[in-house]
Amino acid sequence: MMKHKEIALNKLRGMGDEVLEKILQEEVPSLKIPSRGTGNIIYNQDKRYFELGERKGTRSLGNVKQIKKMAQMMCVGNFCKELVNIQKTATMREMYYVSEGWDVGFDNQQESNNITEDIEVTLGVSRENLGLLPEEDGASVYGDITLRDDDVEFNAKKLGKSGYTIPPTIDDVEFVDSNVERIIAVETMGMYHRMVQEKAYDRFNTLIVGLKGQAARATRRFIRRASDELQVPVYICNDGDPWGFHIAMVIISGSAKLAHVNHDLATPDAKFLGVTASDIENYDLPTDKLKDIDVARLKELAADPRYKADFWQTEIKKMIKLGRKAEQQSFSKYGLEYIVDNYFPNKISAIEGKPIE
Amino acid sequence: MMKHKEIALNKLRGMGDEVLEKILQEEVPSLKIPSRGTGNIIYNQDKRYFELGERKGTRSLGNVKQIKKMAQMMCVGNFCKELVNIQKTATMREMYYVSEGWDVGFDNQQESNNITEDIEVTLGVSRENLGLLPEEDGASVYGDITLRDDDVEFNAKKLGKSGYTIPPTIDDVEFVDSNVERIIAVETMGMYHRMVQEKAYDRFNTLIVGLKGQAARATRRFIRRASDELQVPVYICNDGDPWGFHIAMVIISGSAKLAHVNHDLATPDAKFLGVTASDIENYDLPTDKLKDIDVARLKELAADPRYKADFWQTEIKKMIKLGRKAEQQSFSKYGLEYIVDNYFPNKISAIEGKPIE
Amino acid sequence: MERDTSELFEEFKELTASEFFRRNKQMLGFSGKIRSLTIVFHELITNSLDACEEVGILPDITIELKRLGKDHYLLKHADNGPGIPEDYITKVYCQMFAGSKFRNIQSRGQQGLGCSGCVLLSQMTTGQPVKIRSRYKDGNELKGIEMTVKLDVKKNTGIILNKKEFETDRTGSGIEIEFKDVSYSMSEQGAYEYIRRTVIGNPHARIVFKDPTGRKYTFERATDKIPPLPKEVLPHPKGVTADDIIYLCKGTNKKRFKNLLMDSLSRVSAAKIKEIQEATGIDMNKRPKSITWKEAEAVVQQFDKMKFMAPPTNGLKPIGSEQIEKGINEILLPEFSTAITRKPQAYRGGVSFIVEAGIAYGGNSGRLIGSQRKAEIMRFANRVPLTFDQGSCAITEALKSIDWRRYGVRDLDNAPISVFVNIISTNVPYLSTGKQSVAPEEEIVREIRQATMKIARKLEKYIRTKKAAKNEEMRAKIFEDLVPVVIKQSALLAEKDVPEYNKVMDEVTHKAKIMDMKNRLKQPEIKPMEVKTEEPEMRIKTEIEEELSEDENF
Amino acid sequence: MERDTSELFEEFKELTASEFFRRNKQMLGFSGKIRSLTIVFHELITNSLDACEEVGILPDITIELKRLGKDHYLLKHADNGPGIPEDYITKVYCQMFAGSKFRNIQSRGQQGLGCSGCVLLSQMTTGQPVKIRSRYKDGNELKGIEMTVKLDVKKNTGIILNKKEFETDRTGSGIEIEFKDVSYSMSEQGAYEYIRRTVIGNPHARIVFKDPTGRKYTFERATDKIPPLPKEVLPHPKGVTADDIIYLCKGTNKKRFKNLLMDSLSRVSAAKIKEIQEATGIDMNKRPKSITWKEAEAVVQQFDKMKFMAPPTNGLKPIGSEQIEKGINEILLPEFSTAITRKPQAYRGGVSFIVEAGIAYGGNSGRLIGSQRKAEIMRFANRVPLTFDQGSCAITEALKSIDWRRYGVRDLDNAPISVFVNIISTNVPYLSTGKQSVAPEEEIVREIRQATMKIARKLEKYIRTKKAAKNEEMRAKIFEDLVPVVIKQSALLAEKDVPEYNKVMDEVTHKAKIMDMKNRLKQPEIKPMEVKTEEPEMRIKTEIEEELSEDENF
Repeated sequence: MMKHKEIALNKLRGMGDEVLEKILQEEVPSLKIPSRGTGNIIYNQDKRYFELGERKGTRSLGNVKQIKKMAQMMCVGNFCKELVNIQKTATMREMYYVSEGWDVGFDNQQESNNITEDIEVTLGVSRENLGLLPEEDGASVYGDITLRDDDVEFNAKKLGKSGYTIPPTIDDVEFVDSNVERIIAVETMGMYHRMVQEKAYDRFNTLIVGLKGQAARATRRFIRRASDELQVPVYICNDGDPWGFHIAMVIISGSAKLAHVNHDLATPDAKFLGVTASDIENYDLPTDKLKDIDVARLKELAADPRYKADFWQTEIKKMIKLGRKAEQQSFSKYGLEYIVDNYFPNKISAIEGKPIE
Repeated sequence: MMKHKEIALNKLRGMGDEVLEKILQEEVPSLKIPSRGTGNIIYNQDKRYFELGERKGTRSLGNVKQIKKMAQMMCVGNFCKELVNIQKTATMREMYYVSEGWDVGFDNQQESNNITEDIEVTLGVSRENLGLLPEEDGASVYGDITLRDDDVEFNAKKLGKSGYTIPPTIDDVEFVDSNVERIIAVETMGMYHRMVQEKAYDRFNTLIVGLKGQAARATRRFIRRASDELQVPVYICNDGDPWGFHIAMVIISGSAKLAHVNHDLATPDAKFLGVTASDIENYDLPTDKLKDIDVARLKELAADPRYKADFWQTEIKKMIKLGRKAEQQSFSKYGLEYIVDNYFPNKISAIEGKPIE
Repeated sequence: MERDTSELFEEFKELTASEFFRRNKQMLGFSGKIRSLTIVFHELITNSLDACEEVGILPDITIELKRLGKDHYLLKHADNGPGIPEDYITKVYCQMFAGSKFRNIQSRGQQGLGCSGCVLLSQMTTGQPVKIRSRYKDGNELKGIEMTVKLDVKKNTGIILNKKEFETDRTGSGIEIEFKDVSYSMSEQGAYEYIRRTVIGNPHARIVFKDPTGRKYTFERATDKIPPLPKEVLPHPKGVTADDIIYLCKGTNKKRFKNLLMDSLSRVSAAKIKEIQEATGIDMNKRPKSITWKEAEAVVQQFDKMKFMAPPTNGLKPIGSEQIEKGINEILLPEFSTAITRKPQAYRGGVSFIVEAGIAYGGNSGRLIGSQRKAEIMRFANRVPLTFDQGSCAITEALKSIDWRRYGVRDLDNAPISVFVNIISTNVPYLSTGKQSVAPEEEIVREIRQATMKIARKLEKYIRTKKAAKNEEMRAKIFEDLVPVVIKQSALLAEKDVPEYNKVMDEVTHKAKIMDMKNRLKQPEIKPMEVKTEEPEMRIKTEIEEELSEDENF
Repeated sequence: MERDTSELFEEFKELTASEFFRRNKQMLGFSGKIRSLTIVFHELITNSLDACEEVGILPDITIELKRLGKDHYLLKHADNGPGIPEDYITKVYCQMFAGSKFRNIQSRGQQGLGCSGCVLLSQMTTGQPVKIRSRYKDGNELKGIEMTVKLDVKKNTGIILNKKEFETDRTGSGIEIEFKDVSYSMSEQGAYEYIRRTVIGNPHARIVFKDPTGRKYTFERATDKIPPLPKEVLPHPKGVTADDIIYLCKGTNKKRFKNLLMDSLSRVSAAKIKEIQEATGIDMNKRPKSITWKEAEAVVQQFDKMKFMAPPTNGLKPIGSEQIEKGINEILLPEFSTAITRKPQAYRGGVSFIVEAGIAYGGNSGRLIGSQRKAEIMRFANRVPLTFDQGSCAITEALKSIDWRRYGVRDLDNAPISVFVNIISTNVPYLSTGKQSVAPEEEIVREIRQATMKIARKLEKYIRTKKAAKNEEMRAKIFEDLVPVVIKQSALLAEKDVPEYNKVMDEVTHKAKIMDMKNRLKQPEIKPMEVKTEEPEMRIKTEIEEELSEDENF
């Protein structure tokens, strides 16, 4: 058994012990749970990502609104303890059904998700280490990297046009070998296939990551590990709108919601390549008008500590002033190959200070 | 160049010719387009899937509502002609942006999708053969099958826990070798990972297909080719509700919407394994109440020619009577392994008439 | 085409009041079949109640409605009031604009049109005369007289067709009167509901009503307390106009203006007269007949500037909160009820009024519509139910302006609530002829709001306590279910034995508190009112009717 | 506490009509300051219009309203009608229930309360007498008389304070009358809007109005056609009650019942009399006075069973669709207008009526609220604007029941539309005393619907044609843009040259059709009505007022 799984077991036992102790002293037991409220999510300037602060909430046996959650936490704890013991995993949905047999069930899936998160922050152990996995697969990866999962070894350039799909259990996968010089992540699978078709993996000697929108936990963990273990720069290219910006930023500096696990998920050295407001101007891209909700979101981003760098402040202001947004694929206006032939080489060369092809 | 691509080029040229001829005769030109309306979608009892009937609509240069679509068809035709000529593909989204430079653009993506479909049915050529591909990847596949895409050869049991992802260009992939005895497709990735974790691929000597909800065109094409080329039975296991039924049925007998390509996509020999209303009763599964919309949908299905078999009629009626539905993963009530240990062996053995493990 | 002027005026006519109202019966409230009949009930019942009250008798009213044909009814009404002296019978029943109620006194009827209007309607729709029976004290003697009369429309007087005396040992009056083009309805606007509300607003009255199906309802009185006799109240100076003063001056025998003012108005003292004389320079000893409009106006303007004691209120006799609660409880059997009688207030500076309000919640409160109980507003003015025109009424306006959610009633319209409001005044400001709604005078609306909000707070407290008790019980249940789970699961997690936890359980469930709240919610026992309903026996209908005709009241 | 019966009746009183209405002025429509003044305008204007019509004079009415203080006005009104003979002046202005309009004739006023009611209100609020000037033909002579009169409330008669004759060369009457507690408003319920609508409904009238700021509005007549004199219409047998027959019998000099019926009712021929006699067995030669209620009822029941010709309608004189359109066009300057005068119909079996309707769209139609034009409904009965109580009116009900979307009006309330409806009848079934709304009789509502829908179809056609023309233009533009694209792209696809395609282009764009439609949309020229508005010059106010007083009408 891996060491972090042993730690998890000990912490689970401790949670039960804490309640029993109080009962023996004829006191009403309660648990302290680090607050996940916005007030306790703090941006760490040095680490460049969000983490949880010191604030804690109490869940007391004597509170009518809290006791049910307390009972649920104990039940989930016992379920996880069993999973870790037998070295299996389950989806949240499976646990939801398993909970049918418990003394206290869940009203809905969201409730069980919340309780799981409560346990993660209380024990300081991630759900993956408790054997609970999300359903969703991660991104597609294409390019020269050799991986090993259990006994199987394979290279992500030799798996067909769709490449390698990052599994939820990415932490169990070993990075065996790679010679790429960089990693480029793109928001849409359309762009991913375009890059594969234009052989960008060879021309730029890069891994291509197709994010499929907001990056899953597994994708963020993969990018972080790739950045750490391959020691190459990571570039992210998304749609030129507040949502594209933020998909990149969650990869770079983590989300507020997962402040308790950002230390494993964030890749603070990753770089946003585009589409920027400057790109819209410089490349005269086809655009859509910013909707009210886009403008409101941009203003939110401008006030977010993750965006305090000059680059972001300038680009956000410029986009609001332009009043327009553009998609990644809008470069097709100049022909299908334009983005690979021109845009990527231009932008990456400028950052790296040398031609990349 | 492959032969079906040459046919496509000739048909595109013919469409232009037809218009020019009429102009030269000083007549108002029009095109005949096979109707895709419900009245022209006919269930073929022998073939066991939907196909288009004989009814055609006219698109005339003299009709104010039709001329714009006619102009768009001509522009899309020229774009596809170019794609086929240079042997590339593009996404619908890319074409949408490329159309910026055309004399007549699209108001939205849906409009360009419709026009593409008009061309498909008018020329009798599928969009894939015209170089236009959907963005979405297909299902995940895990199990012993060796494939070749371009020069790369690989086995879908050796690609990591997430398996092989079916690309939109599946028709360009060669099925090299396989020794599986069956194919099992499941609706959710949760169930897919459960089966991988429980080593169902070895225990049942099967390919596992994770559909991710409604099956993409590429997935349906893959299942059809696998059924034809590997000559093994295909089983589909989905949620026990009208939507799960229909995900299976679209794989089996095709959708009405794609009646013009069902001859390549439908797998009429595939079998629906469950979850059935009988399963809900026999396994005493945790259920949700049928919503009004579920009941309405079930009644629609009962009247659909694809569901006219006794099996379907009985199960639909039983479900309405029960008033309940159940998810695939609800077997977890009996423990995580129950579905692989009990349900699949029971059901498949019953169909095949022999133990499968 | 031009015609001569004198020719035009050949057709000039003068009408009597009866002729006028014959052409304009809607001005008497007679429009629509249901409304017409309800107005008839209203006129007859209020007359009886007023008459009994004036002589201090507990009212005992009998009404029978017989169906003679489609939209054709015979109504028999009788009371135990003082009766009407022979000479006045035709005036009361056959002369419009004649009556005894033109004084400034709290009374139900007021216009001198009630009885004669009913007779006019009867005559217009059936052509039949009406039969009147009056038993009254003539000196020390009791006299009974029965008359058959018609109304001479052209002359606005009565015609006696038949007259006979009879012996009697009590007083009272009664009428037998036929109508066509009217109809009996159980709706909120119908005659039955009118009687039911009358009983709620007049718990001292006993009413026996036999409906057209032969079913007999007996509403026994809820109290034997005879309501005090209302007194005439002199108008308050703040409430009179210059025209009123001129009108008083013309009708008086007084020799001096100052005596007229002091005797005809309330709160005008000799000191005030002096103040007026000094301020206006008008000679207060002048003969009233010589007072000019300018002088009258000057006096009224001076009134406006001066301070007077509030108008006298001893003339106003409210029902009283205790009696209201009794009336409400016995008819509606509510889960909770409360009532209030407020102190007198004045509107338009000089007309005093009293607002009374009651709320009934649960039980049979509200109106049953389909299977749901909806809120009902029971409006009264001087104890008389107001049935029509509720939209524009001060009572409706005041109640609608209240934010009922603040009193625990989420949606007033759909709550099982009856709200009772009665306005007592010598001069209720009715909005229209039919006297079916009260003008939304600012002071009246405010007072109704205040009164209702005051009792609504009690309702709120009741609803809140009831809810809190229910919540506490639910809360305890949750702990009883979940405490064992937490402890069992904790033990499993810690891999230890389950400890004893009774003490902690006791602490978290608060059992004592729940017992205490339940005690506080108990309501006093209510004795349901005796509404005797007698179904007609299954004999042929004429028999039943005959039996009733023998009732000695007719 | 018991009181003696006779004591109670010591207070018994008989009131005159004036006394009664003095206590109940709201029954005359006098409630609220704005409404009171509008009712005064209504009474005076309708009297003038009726009087002029009866003698075939084109009405010329002058009204001046002067502000004397807060809520205090002097109103001067004068017309060019036939005037009132000296003997009738106090009857018209000071006696309630007296009047010349009790015949069954289409007229604006009807109750004998109009002028005397105004005088009563004036006297009650100001104590002032009123000044009347009447110029009338006495035989062949023209006579002028000026009187200052008061109303004796206790006696319901007039008191002449002052009287003088003067010479005159024309006829007419005028009044100077003061009011307090009233107020002038520009709102939809106010006096100005009342005049504006009167002019639309009476395009033959000329009205000059000087408002309290000194601004003078002159509404010139839109037509010189004198409206025909309405005739008295005898009641139709289907519309009479037994009571009506008894009333007729009492008031007649006829010797025989059959003559009474034939002469007092319309459509009753000798043959019909025979039929009645045979069916009822009543001797038709009986003296009318001897007819009993039973017999009258039998006759009415027989009427119901018989067939009669529809009621005569020559007595009804509608405005006429052409005149209505004129009135609407000149006041509202609409983009489109249309009107209809329907054939006579009868309601309740025997009362004939005519519905007229008009629609104006665009221009100044509708009411300007903020910067948006909202729909307005202009209700009229016998050409008189109905201002209050619109909610319950047959006209409102009928118009609201129409699905306006079917006529191209997506949201009636927010469309720039004025809908005009006038109901003409000898007997408009008003809902209430104030005569401000018409009872929703089934036949009337249906007829208003039919009339309005008929003209709404014309509106729909206009809106549709307008929209179609716009669409055709847009259509042509589309072809001009896209035909070249299709042909160019086809050539590229076929890898051939682009051919000549002018002929095909001509065929698909339909240019001729567009020109034709544009021609059809043209409206006839409208000459805007001359509403002369003269602002007061900037001199001191009293000067302006003095100047006006010299106006010879006063």
